[in-house]
Amino acid sequence: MNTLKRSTHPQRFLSSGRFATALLTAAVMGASAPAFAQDDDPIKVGILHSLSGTMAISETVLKDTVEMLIEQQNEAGGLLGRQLEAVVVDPASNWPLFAERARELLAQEEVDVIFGNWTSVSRKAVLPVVEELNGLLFYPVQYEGEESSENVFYTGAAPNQQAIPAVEYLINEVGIERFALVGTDYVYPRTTNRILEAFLKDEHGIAEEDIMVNYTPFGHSDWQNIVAEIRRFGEEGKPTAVISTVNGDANVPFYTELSNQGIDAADIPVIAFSVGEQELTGIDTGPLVGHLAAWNYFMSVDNDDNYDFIDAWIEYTGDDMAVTNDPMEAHYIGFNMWAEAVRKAGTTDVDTVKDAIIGVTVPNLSGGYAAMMPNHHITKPVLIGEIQDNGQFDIVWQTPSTVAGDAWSDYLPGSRDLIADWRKPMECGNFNVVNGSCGGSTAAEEAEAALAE
Amino acid sequence: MSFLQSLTQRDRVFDFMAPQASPVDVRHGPILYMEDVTVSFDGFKAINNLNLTINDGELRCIIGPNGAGKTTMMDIITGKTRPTSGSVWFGSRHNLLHMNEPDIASLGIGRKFQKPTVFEALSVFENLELAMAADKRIFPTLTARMTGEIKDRIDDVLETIGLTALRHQPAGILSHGQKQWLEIGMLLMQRPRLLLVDEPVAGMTEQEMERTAELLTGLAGKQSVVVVEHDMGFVRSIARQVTVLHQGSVLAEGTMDQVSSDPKVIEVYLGADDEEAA
Amino acid sequence: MRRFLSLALLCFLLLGITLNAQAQSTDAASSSTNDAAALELLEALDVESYTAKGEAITAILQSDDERARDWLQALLDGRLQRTEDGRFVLVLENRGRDWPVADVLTGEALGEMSRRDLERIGINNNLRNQLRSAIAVVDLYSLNVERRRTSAERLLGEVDGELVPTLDDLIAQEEDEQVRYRLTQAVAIYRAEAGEMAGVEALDGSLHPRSRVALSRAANGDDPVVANAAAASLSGIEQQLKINRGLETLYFGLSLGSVLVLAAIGLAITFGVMGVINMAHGELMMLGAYTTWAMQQLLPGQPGLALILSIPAGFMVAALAGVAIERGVIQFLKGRPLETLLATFGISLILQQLVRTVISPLNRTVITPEWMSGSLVVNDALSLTLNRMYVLGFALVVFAGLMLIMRRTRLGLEVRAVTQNRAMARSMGIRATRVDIMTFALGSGVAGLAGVALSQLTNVGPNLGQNYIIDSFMVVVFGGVGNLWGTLVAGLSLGVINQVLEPWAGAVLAKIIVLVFIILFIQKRPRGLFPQKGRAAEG
Amino acid sequence: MSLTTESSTNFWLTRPFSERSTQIFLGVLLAALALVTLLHVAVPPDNPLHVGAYTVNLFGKYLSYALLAVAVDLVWGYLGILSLGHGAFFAIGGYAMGMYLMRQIGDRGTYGHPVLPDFMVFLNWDSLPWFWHGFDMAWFAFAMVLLAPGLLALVFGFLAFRSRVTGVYLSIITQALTFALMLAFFRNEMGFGGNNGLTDFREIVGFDLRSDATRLGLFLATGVALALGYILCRAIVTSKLGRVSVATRDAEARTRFLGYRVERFQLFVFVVSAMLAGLAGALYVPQVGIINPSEFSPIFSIEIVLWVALGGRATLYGAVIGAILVNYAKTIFTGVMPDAWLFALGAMFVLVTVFLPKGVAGLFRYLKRRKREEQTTDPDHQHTSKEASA
Repeated sequence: MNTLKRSTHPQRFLSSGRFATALLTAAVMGASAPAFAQDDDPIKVGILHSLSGTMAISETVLKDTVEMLIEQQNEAGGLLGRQLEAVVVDPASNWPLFAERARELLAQEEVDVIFGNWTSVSRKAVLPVVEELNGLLFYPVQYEGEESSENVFYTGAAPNQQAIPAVEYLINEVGIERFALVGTDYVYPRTTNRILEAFLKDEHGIAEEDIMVNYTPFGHSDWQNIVAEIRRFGEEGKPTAVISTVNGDANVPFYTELSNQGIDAADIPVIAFSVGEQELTGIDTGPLVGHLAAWNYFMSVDNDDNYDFIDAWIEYTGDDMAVTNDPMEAHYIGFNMWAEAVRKAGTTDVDTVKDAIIGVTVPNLSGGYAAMMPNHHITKPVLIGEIQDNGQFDIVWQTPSTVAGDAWSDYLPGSRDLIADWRKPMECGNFNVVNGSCGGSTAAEEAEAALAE
Repeated sequence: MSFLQSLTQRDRVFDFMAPQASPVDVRHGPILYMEDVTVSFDGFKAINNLNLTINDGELRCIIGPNGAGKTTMMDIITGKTRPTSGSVWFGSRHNLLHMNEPDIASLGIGRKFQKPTVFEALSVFENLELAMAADKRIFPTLTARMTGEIKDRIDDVLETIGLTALRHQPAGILSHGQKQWLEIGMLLMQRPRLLLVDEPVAGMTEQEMERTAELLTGLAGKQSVVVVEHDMGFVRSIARQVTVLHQGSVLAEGTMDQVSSDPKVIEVYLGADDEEAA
Repeated sequence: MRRFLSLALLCFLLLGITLNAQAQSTDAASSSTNDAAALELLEALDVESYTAKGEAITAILQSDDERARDWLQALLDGRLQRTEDGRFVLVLENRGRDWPVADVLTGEALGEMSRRDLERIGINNNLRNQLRSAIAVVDLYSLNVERRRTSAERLLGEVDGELVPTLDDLIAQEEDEQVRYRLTQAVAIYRAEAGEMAGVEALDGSLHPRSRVALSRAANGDDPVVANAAAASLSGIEQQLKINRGLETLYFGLSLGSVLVLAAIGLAITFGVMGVINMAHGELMMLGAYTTWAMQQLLPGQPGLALILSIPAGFMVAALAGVAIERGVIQFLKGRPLETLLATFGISLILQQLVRTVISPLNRTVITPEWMSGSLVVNDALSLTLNRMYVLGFALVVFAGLMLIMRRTRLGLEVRAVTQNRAMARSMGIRATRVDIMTFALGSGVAGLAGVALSQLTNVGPNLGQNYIIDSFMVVVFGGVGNLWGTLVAGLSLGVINQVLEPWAGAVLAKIIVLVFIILFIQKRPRGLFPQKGRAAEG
Repeated sequence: MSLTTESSTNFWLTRPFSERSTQIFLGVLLAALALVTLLHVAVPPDNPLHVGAYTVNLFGKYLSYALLAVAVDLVWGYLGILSLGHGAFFAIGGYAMGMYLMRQIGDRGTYGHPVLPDFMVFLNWDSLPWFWHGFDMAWFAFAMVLLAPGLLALVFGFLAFRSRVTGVYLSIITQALTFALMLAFFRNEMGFGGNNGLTDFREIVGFDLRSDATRLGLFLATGVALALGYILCRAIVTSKLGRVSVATRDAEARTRFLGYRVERFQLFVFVVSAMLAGLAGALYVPQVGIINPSEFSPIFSIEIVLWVALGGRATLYGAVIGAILVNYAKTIFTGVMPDAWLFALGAMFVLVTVFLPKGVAGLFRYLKRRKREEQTTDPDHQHTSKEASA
């Protein structure tokens, strides 16, 4: 385990030491890892999660998860007869630093795959680098969709794997007629709420005045007014629910205010897309019992694979109270998929693995299977859980089968006609089915240029 | 750049902001005229119905016990403090109450502070250079070059204040007396019409005091000088006209002899301060 | 939902009198004989379908087993579980991997069981509502007034025609004023919705949202007389609501303001008195909050006592940290205020990372004691949240305490002397160094107190301090450095301004507007609301 | 050969070239640029001396930070204004550049819209907001890189200096400024892409941003901008205006009584500094590939001040040293021991302010003076702004 804890290879220390001697001899930094990678060299797995700064709170456990998975894989004999080695860097919750670190991982360390990122903005920052240097990135967090890159595999939920089923549940099973969409002001809530608004109006005929939308800044701590507004919104005689895309730190004061203003899960249930077991460890869950969350995995899933995973995690962290959550499962799936694809391809070569991984199916932790789709999203079950007083979720509903992730939402005018398929011959992340061309990719332009000549 | 220049120089964009550059008009009498000036801080009247007239070319000494309002009076003249009521005129054309410090300074009122204030990080030479009467707007200042003429003038003043040898030293290392001299030198460079000198000889030796007295009396006639001083010996040595301030208003005015025999003055001031004066 | 309630109540009424009587005869002699029947009732709960579970709940309700309420409560709390061998158990504590359990039927403790071996009888929000109603129905006949009140309140808007006569009977029997009022209202809501004049009249002036819904339905009814009366009542109610909403916004503002005051007042001391720009102030608050958490860990099960004890403890911890900062760093930076800013900023980074490394990067759970949760109901449209009311009160007490220290104690006198003229104070025999230490400790300690209060409102985590530091500086600068009254007025008024703006500008814009307002205000009054005047201030 | 005021008879902009410190600085900078270029282009990639594209990129980023630090040192070191909001000017310059780069994407965005950037399509905007017009033209965008931060500094400075907001108050309201802007830019309604900011840039004035040659070009451009910015700042501080600034810093009232309109000098220097910060931001953005509101965060602005403090205030070259040193340390630390990075940074803040108040540059000068004192018996003194040019 110690060998894995940090990237411990002499190259880094050597080069940094020499650099420090003088700015001008900095050229040494260019001394990159040897190009003559031999078969007994370890396979390098890059981990790009913030270990300091505001995102450390969520991302540190993901780093540990990947390290644990690597350790397990090595105990099982490694991959292709080679050992795996973790290369950990800290992008410190700083988005430009994410791009810089990704470049370091790919150009300097020459890692074979990267597991990383949490926020959308960090993924957006890393995306051009990963595409330019042809890397592999596994992104484990639920996100707003509207993206499909050749080099990125999205193992978290797209909006149709979380938000839409959750709303279906509220309408069909709970009988909700009025919706307050409350979110932090950034891209994920904005997009999700736009999709939900369109979905509610088009598919369920919910009237404009029965939808309330509200955005707050990051880390918002004074919820008095907004909660009062929600309370009044819910007093109009129709069953009302709150759909919360409130992010991270703002949740505790939000829920505290809800319970203090006497809003009970039975009166106005709140369904959250960003609150998982990890977040609940920081909240006094007593007053929250019955509020909901929609995820693709809960720690409380009653399944032996899951119990094994939890036990391994508890053992790895040495903390009896350690919890698991959805993005961890996503890494679990992503890691196994990658390992399977490497095994199938017989090499870690990026292009080969990229082709081989489409269609790979591995077990998930909730008793089913996850398959990698041609649009680089995976199939997932959608679970709805109710918060219990022990910080766990009680699963009250789940989709009868798994749902395939949709990169381009059917409920947004701009993306309705787009699909992604990275198999030959299409090989396009934003194919426009109406005009039959690959939307904004440079491929179309190059083809045009070629024709003109 | 010229666009920016015009933006940063408000006086060129807005006519009404142009400084009143007209010369001081002293044809109709005094150079400084203060009438019924009152300043109060939270009800405490630091200056109370003060009336004061300084004639062109006059050397006037102002004395008074601590808290008499001497420094506040200077603050008013130089635009640092705004009086609660009253009027202050420079010549018969310039109402000082409508102007700010740099405007007043460029009109020709120079001030030496009670506590010597020089630019400690700059050299003695540079201190004098900055004080020199010149175009003090931004771009002329930015593009200013050193000419032989300027250098000669600074050299002259350095000679006068006896700091030629220390010209390249930072002003911060000067002794207290040297700083006093440097500040007087800066006043000379400014070529003001009216000099306000607050305690010029504090911390000086006997000889230095003599030279200062010489310098100040030499200035009178060409320029008007107002000296605030505690040192009675020094005042006696230079004074022609003395004004005694007490509790923010004029207690007595006249020659040193007249004033020092005034029973009111003796009562509030001289009697108590005799020892110190000697 | 409503149908279920009526149904349940009707069923229940058939047994009601017996149960009521049974509840009065406290000894439960017949219970053990019914175990077989009880097991059957519980067995019916362990099915897939939530509809079937609903029926099972009704069945339990209809049984005359006096343990029914406990079962339903356990089911509601998710503590009714089943072991692998089919036994029904009550989970006593459900944290960790192994949970202590007791037998549901006998109440006998069964030791600890692994969570792998237990299966929960799941419920969803529908069932949760059903259970609450069921418990409410039982409770309507309870001897406990509190329970009767809660259950009567649940009936608002849930009454239907068949229930009315029964409720009228109950109203006649009821002794408690509040319960009677609620029941009357519940009946009136039903009548108003049915278009009866009596109902509309009874609801006149009622601020309860359900009454408003009923009245607006009546106002759209067929009978013009009733509709007009309802409309008139409604407009009166709307007026009332507006006033209440204004009061509510004021309360929100004062509450936010009190948080700002608490966060800023320690800073006002260190900044105003010593001229130290303490960027680590937020982290000192964080220490206070973590002290509360640690206290609650030390005294499990006594969150209230822990909270009270953490007031002195939080003060001490932060004050000691303050002394360390003063001795370790700030004393070397006398007279260089802007550099204290940089150095203390460094300290704040270190403290944050220290907490992350030593404790955890994750937020910690601080429990709100019973007496601080919920709200104080003024009327049906206005209730004031208790935790914030305590914080508001706490802020005022802290402020008053500080004023006392500054005005009435030797320390305060010395502090004021040092503020006004350091050299003079020193020459008069005041040990300025000691005063510095005490002042900094005091300011830091108050930050710790603010942290204790904040632990009841927001996250206790490594970022706690950062979220408040800028706001605190704004408050101090806006109020005027070195003036405690200024800080109080500035904090409260900024809080109110923010909350007044928020409903129409949105949370983000409101905050931006407040910041721009402060920037412009400082242009007008460069030394804040209450500047220090005179010569000393200009130095 | 030190430059004295008396010999400053030549044209103000060329004056710095006769200073020893500027000569050394420019020499080192140009040599470094040439060396990196040579090692990148001429040395084959498998040679250990080869400088990779990653490193060139990294150096480019450091250099833009260095320019930013020079801008901060100009106002803090020479004017005595501790701005805790210079990150705002940096970010605005960056956004101006980012908007240009966004418009350059054209219809190559994911939605293929010819005019609207992806995030606007995403949020269902149907037309370009007015302030986005013109940014498709390079000259306009590059002018805005300087003008937008300059204008903000002008308005803000005009208000602040006119009413003589000084010291701590000024620092706090600059902080309020950048904090308010951060919140504003986070809002998606503002039309700057909210939290995600601007990304996915393709090309700059016709050059592919994903090619190594462009990266080298940007690195060199940043180096040249740093050199020019440095010369401009040196020219300002060695002019009489620079001495008025120092006079203002040390005795504002006295300067007023000499007839200088202090607030205008402050405003002038502040605006120049803001424009330099904007330029730094504009060079930073294409190299890191993203601009997002976190550049407005008050923490970042405080960090810039630390770079200057560490390098040595009121020297300009110290700011450059500080910026490169701290950021290099950050690169190393966050890679080798991520948990310790904040400890190291925090300790740096404390140790530098307590033990090295004059920074690394102060250390240089101390050592130099020690050496000289061994030969002569010059009196020791504290205030050595003249020696900055020594």
